[in-house]
Amino acid sequence: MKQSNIVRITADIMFPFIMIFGAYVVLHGHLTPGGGFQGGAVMASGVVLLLIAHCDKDIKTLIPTQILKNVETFGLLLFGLSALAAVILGSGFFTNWLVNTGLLFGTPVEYGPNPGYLNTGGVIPVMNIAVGLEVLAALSVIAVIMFRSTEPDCGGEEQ
Amino acid sequence: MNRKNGITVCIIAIIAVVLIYAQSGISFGDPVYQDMDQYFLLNGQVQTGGNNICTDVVFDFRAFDTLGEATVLFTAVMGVIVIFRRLMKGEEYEAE
Amino acid sequence: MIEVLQIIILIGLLLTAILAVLQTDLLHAAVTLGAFSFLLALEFYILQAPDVAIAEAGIGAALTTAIFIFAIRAVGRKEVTS
Amino acid sequence: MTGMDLFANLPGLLLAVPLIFAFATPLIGRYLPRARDGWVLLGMVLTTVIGLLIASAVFTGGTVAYTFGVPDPSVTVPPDSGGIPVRIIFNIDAMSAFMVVIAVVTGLCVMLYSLSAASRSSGKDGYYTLFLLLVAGVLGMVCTGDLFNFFVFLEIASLAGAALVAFRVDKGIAIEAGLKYAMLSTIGGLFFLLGVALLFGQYNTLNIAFLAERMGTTGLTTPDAVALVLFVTALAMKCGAVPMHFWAPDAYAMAPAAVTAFLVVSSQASLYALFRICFSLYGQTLNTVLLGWFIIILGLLSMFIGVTMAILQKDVKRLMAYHAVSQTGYMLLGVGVGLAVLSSPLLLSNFGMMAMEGGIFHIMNHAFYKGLLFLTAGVIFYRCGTRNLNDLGGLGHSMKWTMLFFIIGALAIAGIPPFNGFASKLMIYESVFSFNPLLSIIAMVVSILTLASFVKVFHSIFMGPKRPEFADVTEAPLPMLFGMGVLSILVILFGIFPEQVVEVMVAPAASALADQAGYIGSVMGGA
Repeated sequence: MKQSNIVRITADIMFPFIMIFGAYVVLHGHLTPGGGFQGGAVMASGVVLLLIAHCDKDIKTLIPTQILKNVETFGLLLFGLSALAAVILGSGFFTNWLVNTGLLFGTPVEYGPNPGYLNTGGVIPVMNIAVGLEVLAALSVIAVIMFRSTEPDCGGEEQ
Repeated sequence: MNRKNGITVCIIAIIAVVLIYAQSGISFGDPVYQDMDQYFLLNGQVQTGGNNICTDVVFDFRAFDTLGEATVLFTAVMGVIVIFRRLMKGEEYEAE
Repeated sequence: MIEVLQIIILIGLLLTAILAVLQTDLLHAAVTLGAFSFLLALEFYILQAPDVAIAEAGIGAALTTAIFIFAIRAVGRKEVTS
Repeated sequence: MTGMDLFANLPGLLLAVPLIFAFATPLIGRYLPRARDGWVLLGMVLTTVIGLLIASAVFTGGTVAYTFGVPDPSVTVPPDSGGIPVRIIFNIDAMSAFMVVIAVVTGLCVMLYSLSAASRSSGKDGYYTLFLLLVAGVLGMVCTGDLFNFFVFLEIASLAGAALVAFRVDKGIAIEAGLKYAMLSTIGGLFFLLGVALLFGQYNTLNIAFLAERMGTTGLTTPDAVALVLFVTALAMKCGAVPMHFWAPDAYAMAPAAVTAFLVVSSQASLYALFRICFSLYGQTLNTVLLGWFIIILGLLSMFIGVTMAILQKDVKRLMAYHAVSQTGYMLLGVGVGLAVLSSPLLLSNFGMMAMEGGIFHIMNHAFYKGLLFLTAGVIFYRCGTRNLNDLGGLGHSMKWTMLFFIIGALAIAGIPPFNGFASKLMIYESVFSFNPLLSIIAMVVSILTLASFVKVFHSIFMGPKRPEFADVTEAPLPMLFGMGVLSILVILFGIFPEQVVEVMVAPAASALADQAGYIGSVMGGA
């Protein structure tokens, strides 16, 4: 099932834009609509677009499953440990320990409309990035595994 | 086959009617109680520092649920890896 | 104006949902389901839930359709009724 | 609060530890495969220790309410919120602590057993990860005081359970059973979510205690009633009560034996949630007599149909699965009687509390002896490669310990003294007899049928001459024997000292379940 050149080139051109839009949604999760889940899903749809456009064996070197799995684990551990860090710092599990400290993401915010400052939100942006990585990798892994194991001619090959 | 389909349609119709009847008891867009929503709207921005109240709720007030949802996704991935492991690797596999 | 748009979208939702069930070609059914998700994302956007709309567009319209298509590639396009 | 205070954060750590160990397991399995077994065992042991610490704190000091995401987790209601809880709260009362004890003890035994049982199969990283996730899901389900949070953990437990049921992928039928379990779980989960949505739309809160309080002031509305129907349907489906039990034999029979032993606990977590919703959420708002009778009838049907189907089975694990359905009926019967007389303090103190204690005690006993039985069935399959009763025979010569453990489990499930099944069944018979003698007689008849069925199984597996095809069958490996041994010691101990167990754990659990005002008070402050 090989796609035509038009599909392949369009997918190649679209891919960076999709990834950048997804990264934007993740990074601005605490300011604009969206967040880790949504941005991660958008980025994963970019990966799936590549997968569909390049229905051949090259894709194996392009999207290595093991790296995606490691990214997924890293995202989840970042999420869990940033929540656990609050316990180590002497407060409750999942406390927002970075907010209003003046450190990274720690600028205090006034109530009411404001232009939106990136350096706010405490652990919310950290968790957004963690979930973004996790969702990107998890949905891509599911798609890649299903893609490879349903491929009529190359099912059952080395991973 | 046709009779089975008929029964299925009847059951779905009954469930649908019951659910529509149930939710007609709740007024849309005008809830009786809205104190928790008001709390989020008034305090969310200052307490968590995020302008997007939805994200404040999802990643601060109910962050534990979000960890749970991320875990659901992780579970799905592990399930897919486990179930497709034979198709992926073709390795010999012994039971239990 | 927004009501008219909403009515059109809701009718479209109903139509795509019924079509997705009635199709015997599984590929057509999967694509119809993708269209359903896209309309649902629009509806969420009109109801002022952009967060949900982005998630629905990403997961429902793109990823689920892709995974359905992978599965259909393995099992064949035609629904088998016994 | 300054400095690290682990003891105040135990309920959070109870979930954090298995989740983080599970997240890291694939990484460790990939890059340090030798350390993997030790890693997952360490995770399970830590979880067990934390769970037992929490349980002892609850049984000695009363309900623990833990709020996520605030500097001081014991503050459930923010002072500036006007008296409403806004965050996720774990509300661990004696009943939850009781379930935590069951989950961690069974989980540890099953994990020990798995270390050798899974040694021959591929995909071990996935197996251990999913197992830890299943444990975390069950622990979350029994600890949480928040309806949506419960749904999230229900999903985790369901998905992990479905993947583990389908674990033996070389058999197509395992995939089918896993798919069936996943479908049923998804339908149940969505029913539950619809019910949560109906309640949230009206009361604008997800906390069970606060929902109960608001529902008490408003009275039962139509959406509340529909939500109750949805909850009861979903949870009865998940715990395998009879009209919706059809997934249980397939799933229990096809899963690896260790997983089956824990799936029983997972089903019981759904049973716990059913009781929690009937008592703590709807308790005073509803006519509990009707609901109580409904649960009693569910229980009777489960008992009777489960045991009659079990007698016909040829597959050891399928047979045991039908017995699991049948034993769930006893729990439903006991607690259902308690629910039916909940509004009458006189009847409640006469026999209602005792019925509830019997039903709740039976949850723990069932988890231990049924886990033990499934593990022995797993050993037999591990050594002989078949589970068909007609092909087995004469194993008593070569597997003496396994035979002993099987006898202990079988006598306990049939309710023979001095094993733990007798203790809880006696409580159920006595109290249900004062409620309605007929119910008690049916329960006894089911027990006799159970005994008959297990005599048959015992005879065809262990008795008879030594068969040539099983000539080189030897005793099970040591970790497996150890896991089974711990469970059988518990079965015997609980049978010899039932009063002490009832006094320390079961009676507080039953009174915590019946005491809706106390449950609300532990979150909302005051009583």
